[in-house]
Amino acid sequence: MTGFRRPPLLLLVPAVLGLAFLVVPLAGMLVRAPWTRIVSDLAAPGVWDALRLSLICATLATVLATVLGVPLAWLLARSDVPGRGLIRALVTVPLVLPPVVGGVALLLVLGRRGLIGEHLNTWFGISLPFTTPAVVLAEAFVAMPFLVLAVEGALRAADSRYEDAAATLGAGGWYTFRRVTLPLVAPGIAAGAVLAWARALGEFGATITFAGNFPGTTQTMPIAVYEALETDPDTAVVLSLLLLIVSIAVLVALRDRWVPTG
Amino acid sequence: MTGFRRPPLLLLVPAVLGLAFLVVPLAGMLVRAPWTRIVSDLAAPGVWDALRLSLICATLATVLATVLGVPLAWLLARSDVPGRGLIRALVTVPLVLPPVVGGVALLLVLGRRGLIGEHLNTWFGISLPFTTPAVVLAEAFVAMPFLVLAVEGALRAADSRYEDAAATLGAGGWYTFRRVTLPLVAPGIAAGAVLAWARALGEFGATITFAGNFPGTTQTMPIAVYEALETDPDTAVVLSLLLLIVSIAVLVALRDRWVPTG
Amino acid sequence: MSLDAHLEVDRPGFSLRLDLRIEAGEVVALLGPNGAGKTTTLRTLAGLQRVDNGHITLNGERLHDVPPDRRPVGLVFQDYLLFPHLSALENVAFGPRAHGVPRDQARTVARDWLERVGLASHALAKPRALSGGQAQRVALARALAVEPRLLLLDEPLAALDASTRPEVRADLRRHLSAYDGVCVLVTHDALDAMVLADRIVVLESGRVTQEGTPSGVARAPRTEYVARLVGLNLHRGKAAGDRVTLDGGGELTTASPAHGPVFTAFPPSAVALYPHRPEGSPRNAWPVTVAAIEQHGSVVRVRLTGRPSVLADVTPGAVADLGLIPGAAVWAVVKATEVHAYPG
Amino acid sequence: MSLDAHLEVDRPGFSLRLDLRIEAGEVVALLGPNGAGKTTTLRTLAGLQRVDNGHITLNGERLHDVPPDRRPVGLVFQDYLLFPHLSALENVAFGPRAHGVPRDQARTVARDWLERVGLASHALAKPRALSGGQAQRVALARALAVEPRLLLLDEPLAALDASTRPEVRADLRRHLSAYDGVCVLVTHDALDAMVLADRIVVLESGRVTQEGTPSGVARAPRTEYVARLVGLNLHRGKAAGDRVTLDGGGELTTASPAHGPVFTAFPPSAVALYPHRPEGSPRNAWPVTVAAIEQHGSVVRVRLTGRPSVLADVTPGAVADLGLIPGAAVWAVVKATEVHAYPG
Amino acid sequence: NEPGSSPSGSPAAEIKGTITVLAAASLTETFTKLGKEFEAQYPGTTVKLSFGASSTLAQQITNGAPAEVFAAASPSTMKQVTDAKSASGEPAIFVRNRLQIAVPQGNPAKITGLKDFANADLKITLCAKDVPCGTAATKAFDAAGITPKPDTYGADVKAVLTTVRLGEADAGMVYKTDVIAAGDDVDGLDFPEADKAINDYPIATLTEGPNQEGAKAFVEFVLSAKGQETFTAAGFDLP
Ligand SMILES: Nc1ncnc2c1ncn2[C@@H]1O[C@H](COP(=O)(O)OP(=O)(O)OP(=O)(O)O)[C@@H](O)[C@H]1O
Ligand SMILES: Nc1ncnc2c1ncn2[C@@H]1O[C@H](COP(=O)(O)OP(=O)(O)OP(=O)(O)O)[C@@H](O)[C@H]1O
Ligand code: MOO
Ligand SMILES: [Mg+2]
Ligand SMILES: [Mg+2]
Repeated sequence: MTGFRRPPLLLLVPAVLGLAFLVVPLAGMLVRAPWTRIVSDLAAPGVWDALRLSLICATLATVLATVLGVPLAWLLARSDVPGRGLIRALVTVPLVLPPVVGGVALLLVLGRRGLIGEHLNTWFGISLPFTTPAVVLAEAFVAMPFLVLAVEGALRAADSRYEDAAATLGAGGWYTFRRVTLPLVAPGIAAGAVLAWARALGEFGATITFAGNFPGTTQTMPIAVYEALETDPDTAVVLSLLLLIVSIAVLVALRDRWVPTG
Repeated sequence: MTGFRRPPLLLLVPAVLGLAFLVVPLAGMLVRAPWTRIVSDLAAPGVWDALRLSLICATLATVLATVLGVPLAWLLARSDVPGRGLIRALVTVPLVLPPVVGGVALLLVLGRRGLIGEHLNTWFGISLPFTTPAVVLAEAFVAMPFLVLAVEGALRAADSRYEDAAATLGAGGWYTFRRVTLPLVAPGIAAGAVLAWARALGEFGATITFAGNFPGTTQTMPIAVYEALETDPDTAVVLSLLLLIVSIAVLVALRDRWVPTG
Repeated sequence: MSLDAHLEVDRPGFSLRLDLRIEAGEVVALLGPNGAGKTTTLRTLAGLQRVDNGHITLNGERLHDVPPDRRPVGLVFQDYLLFPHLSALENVAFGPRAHGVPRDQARTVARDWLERVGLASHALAKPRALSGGQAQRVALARALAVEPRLLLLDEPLAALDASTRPEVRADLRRHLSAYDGVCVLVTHDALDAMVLADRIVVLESGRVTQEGTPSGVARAPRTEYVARLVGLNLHRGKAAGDRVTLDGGGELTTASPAHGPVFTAFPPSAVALYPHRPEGSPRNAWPVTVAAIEQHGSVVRVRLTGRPSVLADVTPGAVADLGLIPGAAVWAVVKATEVHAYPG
Repeated sequence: MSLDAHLEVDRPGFSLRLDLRIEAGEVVALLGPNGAGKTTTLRTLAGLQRVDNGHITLNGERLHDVPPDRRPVGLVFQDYLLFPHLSALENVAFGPRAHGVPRDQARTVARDWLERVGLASHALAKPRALSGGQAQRVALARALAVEPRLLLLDEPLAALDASTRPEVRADLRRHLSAYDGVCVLVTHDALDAMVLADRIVVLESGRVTQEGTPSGVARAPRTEYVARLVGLNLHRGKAAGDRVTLDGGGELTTASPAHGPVFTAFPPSAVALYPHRPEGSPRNAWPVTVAAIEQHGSVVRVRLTGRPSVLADVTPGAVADLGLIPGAAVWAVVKATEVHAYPG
Repeated sequence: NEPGSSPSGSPAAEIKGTITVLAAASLTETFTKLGKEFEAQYPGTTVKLSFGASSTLAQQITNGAPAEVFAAASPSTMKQVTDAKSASGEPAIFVRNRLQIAVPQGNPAKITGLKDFANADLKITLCAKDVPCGTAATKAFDAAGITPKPDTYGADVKAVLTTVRLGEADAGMVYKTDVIAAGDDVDGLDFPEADKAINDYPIATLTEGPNQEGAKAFVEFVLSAKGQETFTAAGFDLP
């Protein structure tokens, strides 16, 4: 809006390099993709089921991560609970854990013989592993830290005195959070949700370990890609490109919603 | 600082649930860990090499991702380059791409027969794949989007009028960026860097594909975990716990630096 | 309804010690130089700043351990702090909404208040699209819309332009005189304080240095700051009958004999300037040097150094006749009847 | 050095059309009601706001397509915009540093400026730990420290307290009279404008409505806004000799005969009030009703409606004697010699 | 298939330097042992072992990984390498792996044979159809005329094993070597149709590797009697 200013070269050069670094490998895939076989690869059974399941589960996982993660971020940024430094570090656990191990950990807790899963099973007859909800849980587990840390960063960068102003107008904690804090950090939450959604969409290790791999109920695109890789790497590239293009299309379409103009 | 206010229950409950969701699986691992064998497992050859390599490579990857990613985030948040929506979506590519496929894409570009790697090889005799620098590149490729999106969110939440003020004081784009923008969004950058570091530390698929699995030069902890998983799952759990504890320790120790107080 | 507060706040390099007792319906103006602790006082009363020691009681009810959102308080912030994502209307409606008023009703209330501050036409503008003065008026409307029992105004008129200001001031005055709560008003403007307040509390470096009715304070300032604020020459001294020996050097004769430590005060307009020592009735005459000259509308204010140093208001004609330029030596003359002396 | 600017800015609901020609060393005060476009003008001159049409030339050099950081401009923002992460000293040193001055030297310059605005002791404080007035003074020092050729001040004294304000104003005045660049000063305060400016430009709703020397503008206001600002009663009418038929109803006799459209102006102090129609010399006498009463220091300002409506300044004694309360009917009387008429 | 070009008993003089071996993850223990023995037999050599999923390793090789030897867990992954002309000789089958039914310790679901895999009430896990152990399992079920009702397909044999180890599945189809490696946590049940579903492990030297002499010597060593002894001890069948 203020116009006139050109991006300084010292920023432009690394920015373009960074973008190239992220995008050129994609270009490499496009160049080497087996274009002649694309149609037959995409017509293979299960591809579209896997894509649909991926999109649905990633979206549900993002919703779950947002509902639990934004309050957690708020707790880290705004309250003075003791041991915040440790809590923040613990939040990063699922990031550092190799995803397969994360899946094992989830099984240890929520599996048939897991700490909690055992009771879920005997009391309610609920068995989570190898079900679609397990896919959502596994993806949310892996994706939530991204959301929490991104939102916490945005909360810290925002001016907390608006919350003071809300308090003097009689707004309690929850009302202030909903009407003031949340809209103020909306760009940060949007960024965090995109991170979480994208990460959930690409999740493989935790999902296959905790939720398994069954076409139609738990086989997501990355799992289908992995399977294809085993026999025919070219098909794996085609499936990956499909996943990419769909996710890019979704993100571009959402743009106007998740990037508040202003 | 303003004291008095208690976190509202509507925030506290989901925050605690969220934290439990992230932390309880870790507890599950701790409960089931083979405590009696820990000492011998940790004394196995290569464990500490892998840990050191992991820490070094993740740190270098974070530095690379920060150097390239912060300018890219700035470009997305502050400039009006055409097609920003598309660029932002493209940045998420490495998130969505199953990591193994990401590794394949890197090989297609930087491999000895890759689009760029071919020339690197014939002109300079440089071959990147299966070297320690390849580990750094693979980790940076996967981790950078986290940093870019987190920093972009923080930039959008920050008040851009301070940059106006800097301009009227004669500060050019770069000086303004360095002295005003950067410090203002420091919490966001810190959060992004932590995300990137943790993600790089846990990276497996892209690394093993692009950099291979050579003890001492490219075998990071997640790869060592993978190998252990093949022969002895309990050792894998021990190694994962080691990785976790070290990373939590690092994050807690850094706390005072990456979370500006006040 | 009445406020009884004892506040102690300690910060590195600053400490606040303040006792405030305000009756229902009374408006107290808090005056003081920059950094005196005025904003700190308001934030403390609103519960946004912890009190290190002390208490706040409103109408017998302990307020100091009540969280800010439960205090029946309205606060206009010095820098407005309008919610940037809400329109002017939604900003004003925020308080009523937070108190549970249904949306439509809250909007009606808000529209009403915007009307009163003359901004009905900007109801849908976001704060970024408001000018400074417009923003301040919205902030005022926002605080008033919750009908607080303790109203705290931090320089509520500072950004208003000269044409709106009298109207908004008159409006605020009308509102405040109908208001049966307690009001604390921070201002730098003597006129605002005179027009709006029933009582003035002067705060300097975190301590009360003077307190009283507007006219009392204006007539008998007890500190340099207050004297400047109300435009009087103020000197402290020791009286022996009608002679006052000034602490800063010099002597003055007054028409109100006293004994012991006193303040003397007289307006700049009471100071006459002569090129030589004048003969005649005025009992106070002493040599001074012109330090600075400022045109104030139709009068010229001359800053004079001497024993004592004083301000004098003269006509532009006198400036030309006397050749008043910085450095010029003249005589200052004040009639004893103009010098007001009161116990110090 | 001189500024020549033609600015056109269009926004929904607001448009600015402004021609500014300012000589080197001249200080122009931009006055106007809230939302008139004063801040917009300064932002445009600084390059922070795009001009939809027009040009800006400083000393013959085209400025309008130069990015803001290359313009030799200093701007004090209405809400200060001090960098929150830098201390007061670093804020002031920021400009010199950005211009390539070595760190130590920049700090010396900054310390010097902080000294001048009386904040040397707060050099290491962060903006959050500064009071409103302290922040404004730091912002002033920050803008001055780059020694700009075009100095833009957006209400630079608004948050200053009554005791610092005259000093900072005098300091600013000294600085500005030694300053050989171009200065545009936005203010709401008539006194600031009178003291500091060589010329006044009045902006209302994005258009210039009056322009002239401070005394010229003060003596002969041409709009309601200016009249209120300088405290005059202003009416527009048609003159036929010494009789002026007012556009808003009523008639006035003036001592300065004219013909055709005129403005008439007289100060509130020239209005006398009587319980009944007085006999005697004053030629202007008409019935009015008391609308509002305000105590201003030692005088009482009475707002009267009638044909014409006027303001009158009277003594508190008169208020009691006449029983002036809102709604009371009295007669307003003005001597013809007090009524100044000038072509409108 | 021409390992004899360097005489097996010849002096170690020509066999030296580093030999990089890319091997399927399921060969981790056996190849680690063989590497040490090879180094002992040919002083001056260093065997650099790199383990990963066969498909990952194949990707690395076709993209120019500087390695001398590739030992894959399935002919199809080896085929990716030979199709890309990255193998310098014909691949040789050096071991075979036989399927076993894996059940959690103590066999809580009382699995007896292949027919239990058709019981929809049990939690059953198999390898994905296209990975080696999945292909083999399909063959076995076809031979037995049984249609299995799995609840999940593991991405590889390790995923299947993990599921069984943790008791999440009542039975899974894995390799005998995996059951042995898993120790006490998992019990293995043999079944007759396993004979019809043997999986071959091919090994080949690679064109990219600079140490062709060393590569050939290592492949020969793997195929030697001493090498084969190591494999049988780990539960592999010989070709
Ligand atoms: N957050 C803070 N941390 C530390 N010191 C502070 C803080 N806020 C204000 N101060 C200091 O406390 C003192 C009182 O500040 P306060 O804002 O109450 O002054 P004020 O009377 O409102 O002044 P002004 O008229 O300029 O607004 C000042 O010296 C100021 O520098
Ligand atoms: N960013 C913006 N977008 C749209 N409209 C704006 C924006 N900023 C200001 N305006 C509008 O433009 C007009 C001029 O605003 P400006 O800030 O220039 O007024 P001003 O003369 O400085 O007033 P004040 O004395 O209150 O500061 C106002 O009507 C305001 O509502
Ligand atoms: O190459 Mo594997 O890991 O036995 O499928
Ligand atoms: Mg203040
Ligand atoms: Mg303005």
